[in-house]
Amino acid sequence: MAAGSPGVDLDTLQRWLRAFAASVAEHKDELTDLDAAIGDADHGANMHRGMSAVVDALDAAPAADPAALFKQTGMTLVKSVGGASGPLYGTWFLRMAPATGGATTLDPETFAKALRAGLEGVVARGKAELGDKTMVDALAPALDALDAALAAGESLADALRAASTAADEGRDATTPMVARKGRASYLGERSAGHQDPGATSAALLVAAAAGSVGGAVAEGA
Amino acid sequence: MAAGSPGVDLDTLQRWLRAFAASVAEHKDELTDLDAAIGDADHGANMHRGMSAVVDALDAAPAADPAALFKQTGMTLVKSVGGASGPLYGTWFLRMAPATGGATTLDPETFAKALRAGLEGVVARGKAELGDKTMVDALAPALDALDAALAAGESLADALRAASTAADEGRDATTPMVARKGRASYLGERSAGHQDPGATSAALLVAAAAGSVGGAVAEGA
Amino acid sequence: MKKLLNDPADLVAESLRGLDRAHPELRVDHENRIIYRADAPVSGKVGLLSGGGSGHEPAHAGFIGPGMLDAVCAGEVFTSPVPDQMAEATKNIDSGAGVLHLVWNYTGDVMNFDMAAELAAAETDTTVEAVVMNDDVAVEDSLFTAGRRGTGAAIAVEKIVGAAAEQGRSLSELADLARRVNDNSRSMGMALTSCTVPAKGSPTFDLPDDEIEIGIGIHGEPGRRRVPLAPAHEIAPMLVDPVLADRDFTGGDGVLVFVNGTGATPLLELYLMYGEIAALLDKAGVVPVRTLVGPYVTSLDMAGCSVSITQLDDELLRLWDAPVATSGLRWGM
Amino acid sequence: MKKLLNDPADLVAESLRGLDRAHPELRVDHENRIIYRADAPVSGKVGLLSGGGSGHEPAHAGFIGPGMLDAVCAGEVFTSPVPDQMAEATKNIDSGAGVLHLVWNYTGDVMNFDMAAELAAAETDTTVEAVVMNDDVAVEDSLFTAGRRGTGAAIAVEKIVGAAAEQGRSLSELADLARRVNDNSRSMGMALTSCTVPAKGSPTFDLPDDEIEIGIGIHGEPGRRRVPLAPAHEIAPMLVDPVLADRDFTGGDGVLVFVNGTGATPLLELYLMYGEIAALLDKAGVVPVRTLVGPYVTSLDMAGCSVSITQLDDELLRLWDAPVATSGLRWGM
Ligand SMILES: Nc1ncnc2c1ncn2[C@@H]1O[C@H](COP(=O)(O)OP(=O)(O)O)[C@@H](O)[C@H]1O
Ligand SMILES: Nc1ncnc2c1ncn2[C@@H]1O[C@H](COP(=O)(O)OP(=O)(O)O)[C@@H](O)[C@H]1O
Ligand SMILES: [Mg+2]
Ligand SMILES: [Mg+2]
Ligand SMILES: [Mg+2]
Ligand SMILES: [Mg+2]
Repeated sequence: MAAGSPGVDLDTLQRWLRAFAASVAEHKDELTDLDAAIGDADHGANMHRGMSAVVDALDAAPAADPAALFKQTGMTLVKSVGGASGPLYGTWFLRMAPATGGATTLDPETFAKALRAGLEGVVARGKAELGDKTMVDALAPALDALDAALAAGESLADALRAASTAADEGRDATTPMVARKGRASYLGERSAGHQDPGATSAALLVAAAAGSVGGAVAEGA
Repeated sequence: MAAGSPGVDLDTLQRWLRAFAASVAEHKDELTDLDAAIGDADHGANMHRGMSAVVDALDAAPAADPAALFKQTGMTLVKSVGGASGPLYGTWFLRMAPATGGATTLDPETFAKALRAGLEGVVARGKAELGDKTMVDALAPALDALDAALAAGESLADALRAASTAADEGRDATTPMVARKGRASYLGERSAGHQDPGATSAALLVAAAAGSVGGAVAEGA
Repeated sequence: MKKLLNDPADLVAESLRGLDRAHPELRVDHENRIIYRADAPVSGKVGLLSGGGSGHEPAHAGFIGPGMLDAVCAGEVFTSPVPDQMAEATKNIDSGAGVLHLVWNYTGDVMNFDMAAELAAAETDTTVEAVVMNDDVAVEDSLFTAGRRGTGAAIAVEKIVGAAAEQGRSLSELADLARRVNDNSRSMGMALTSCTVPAKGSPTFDLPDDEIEIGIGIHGEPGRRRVPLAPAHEIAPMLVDPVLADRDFTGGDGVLVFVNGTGATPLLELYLMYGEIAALLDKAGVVPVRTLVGPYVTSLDMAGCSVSITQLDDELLRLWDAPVATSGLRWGM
Repeated sequence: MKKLLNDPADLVAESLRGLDRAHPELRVDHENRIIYRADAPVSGKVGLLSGGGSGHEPAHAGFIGPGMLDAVCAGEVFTSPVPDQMAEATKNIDSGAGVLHLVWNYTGDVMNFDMAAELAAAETDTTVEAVVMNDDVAVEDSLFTAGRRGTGAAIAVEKIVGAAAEQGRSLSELADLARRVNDNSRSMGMALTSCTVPAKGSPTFDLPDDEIEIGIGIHGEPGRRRVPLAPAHEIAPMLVDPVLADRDFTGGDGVLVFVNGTGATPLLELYLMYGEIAALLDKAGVVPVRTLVGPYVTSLDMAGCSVSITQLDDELLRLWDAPVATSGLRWGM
């Protein structure tokens, strides 16, 4: 596929959020079970509550543009989730909003820039570094792969697929890690050997992007 | 064996109490399990605590005569058991004491009379009637059999064996009964189908008498 | 069995040791397992004695103090204390005004308190009255049995009579008051799980994951019936309906509602149950004017709850509200 | 899963409904899940706000009232509440003297309270200070992690700061005092069993019948290590030793010892544990002058306990003893 893929429109972004919500619903018990092993057994319920609220908000009041959509999503997550994942995923979307620069359709670079702003927000809020066994370990490699693919001239669809692969690898890489942030850090060495729940949900988020944004862009291409 | 067996002396009575204590220790878990089904799961512990205290008291200060022995045993049980079985078994022995008439060796009729006084004490204290699914259902038939055998001219040893058989039958007969006294009565119809723990310990008491008192008397004959 | 203890045979004695250290406002006679108000006997006041098997904490020692009990005798786990303890305690809390025995209706407790009263009468000149508390409507044919059990209503009786005793009322007045509060009260309980008696080391009864016991006793005695596990809004009427069917609670000056946790029930769930119960009372025209929600009469580690309702009037309300300073109930001082 | 509830998703909301009815001295904003002192904001007084996930009852709402907190935000079970709740509560308890956020140190709680303070700063002119409580010595390498957890010490902080707030002290004085009490406190916990989070429906962790978790958190987070089931006199040093190793408690005017039950632990056992703990403190030359034994910071239906020790001085002792009227802690009024 050639460079210069068409942009990501509001509809596609909404499909992404709905796809993520569906994926979270499907993997709810898995996320909770992962959290039970090294946390407090609520990550599935937290993400499900949050993304259900996001979908409800979408149904109730469709956003005017991507910035509004991201802001509404971020605020909904902050308001409805709580715990560690609420402020973090909330901040992710809240920071994406201004990074769209008010565009109604996001070209691939703008979309990637917005995602990068989201990640920076997550890091600013949670202070996690790579290797701390958190969602950052899935998100950061994903965005690196995305940027690299786009820089190499790949289509957004392909770049998102690469990002999703990288997120999955980053998620898998959390298993041997000793947690240094979040609730799992209390376990010290005992946290090793368990996959991080937040990295798992983050990989679902990137996969949903590859599936819906990537898919839509590909179709549209 | 002929009538007119020799009497029951202090030593033999002490052996009876020690034999009962040993039997209770052996059947402790069984008594507790029976109590768990229709009560509060403590009859084994209660009887074991009480009879251990009785044996300790025997070791510490041997009684001067049967009356003193029974009084000491009754008081020890009242002091150390609690629950329903403490006052009942305690009263049993406390009432046996005066019925010995101060004799140092109890002839079979006096022994039987003392046991009967014990039973009357249990009934006065607990108000249970035959068929209420209590220890009375083992004790009353046992004493009836004892009296009948003695009246028929049997030896005390034989009469106690008959009493023990009757106690066992009385104990078994409690199984289908609906409890009307004690903790099991709260269960109403649900108490049927379970053997009464107090009738079970009472049958052990009579069996211990047949074994030690009966045995000693038979040897002496 | 997983419990915080050493030898189960020493559990009660060792627990009393900790209780003694934790509560300087109490005095513990370890040999006799009696727990006293440190300032007992209180001059001019009728002494109030209760007690029972251990395993119901904070009952019974948690209700000793100004405005409530003067002493408590602790038995082995789920086993009534013995007459010697009760007689000794009776003697030591008698300031000359007499002693009221507040007896939870169980065969063992009643017989042991009876013998204690006989002992006290024979050995001292203390005047003793006894009131037996029997509020549990789960026991239906109470006439030809050991009668109804004493359960949650005891808290109301002990609190209200305790307040009246501080006013200097006479022994017979207090006994009448105790009977009145008891008559005004009804209770019903249920269990989600069995308790484990430490000396036995395994659960008293097996309760499948999808069944609950309705009409459970406070010693893990099995209840009247087993029913399938149900949501809270279906369990609430199983407790409230028999209570309301047994006595009319619509009159007077409202009721005290006491939702008791049996030990392992989170307070989060107990409050939810209270919400369900209050809604049922609303429908029935019964007006809760005072509420107590929490684990006050426990059955070791049993999960479940009970509801006790006490009809109040102006006097009972004032006595309930009067100051009390115990580790289990405290207000106004 | 056997619990007294309807749909697990409604548990917190329905429990708050019952709490509201049971406690007329509180005011509940059901939409925002905020529980207030009925008379908040109290004129001239700094407002004290805490909160956290549900499932720790009586924490947190059980500590609202004169002499303690002004409001609490309730989250989902074991999930921090959200910034909107906290900002709303902050606004409503500010009488002009400012609001102190007493935050239990968990990543979620800290981030949500941070965002709430940002919101409050943006939307109102309320002055907010936050103190993070982190007393749990089970977390060893706290420097490069989320740090030590906030556990039992919060009760001491909230009680003592609550008393000082009633005296009209300023926001910054109260924040300093909160930090001082927190610095003076250390805790360590253990679990015999896992809790069951209702939304999950099965135990958070599997703990074999012959093992216990040492250094457990209050949300069922697994502890630092598993050890074989042991008698109480061996468990007590596993809790006390790390606490005493982390801070010298022999000075000052003695200590407050708080033995907390995690939910399903009978009080009978907790008192026994306190006896074991007090004996260890005696040996170490640490003098308990105040004691609190009971289920105050629970983890749903988890069986286990924790010990928290707070160094007292004359001032802290007086503030601890000052009147308090909450459903969880009450004396002097
Ligand atoms: N400081 C942090 N930075 C980034 N991610 C974090 C941080 N702390 C926790 N997380 C992520 O949050 C996840 C847990 O989320 P969740 O279970 O919903 O919240 P809580 O830990 O409050 O129960 C972890 O698996 C981890 O990926
Ligand atoms: N009123 C009574 N009369 C005679 N025996 C009784 C009476 N009540 C109870 N019992 C006996 O006591 C036994 C229970 O004893 P135990 O378990 O030690 O006491 P508790 O019921 O107080 O726990 C019952 O099995 C029954 O045989
Ligand atoms: Mg979690
Ligand atoms: Mg029994
Ligand atoms: Mg018993
Ligand atoms: Mg959580």
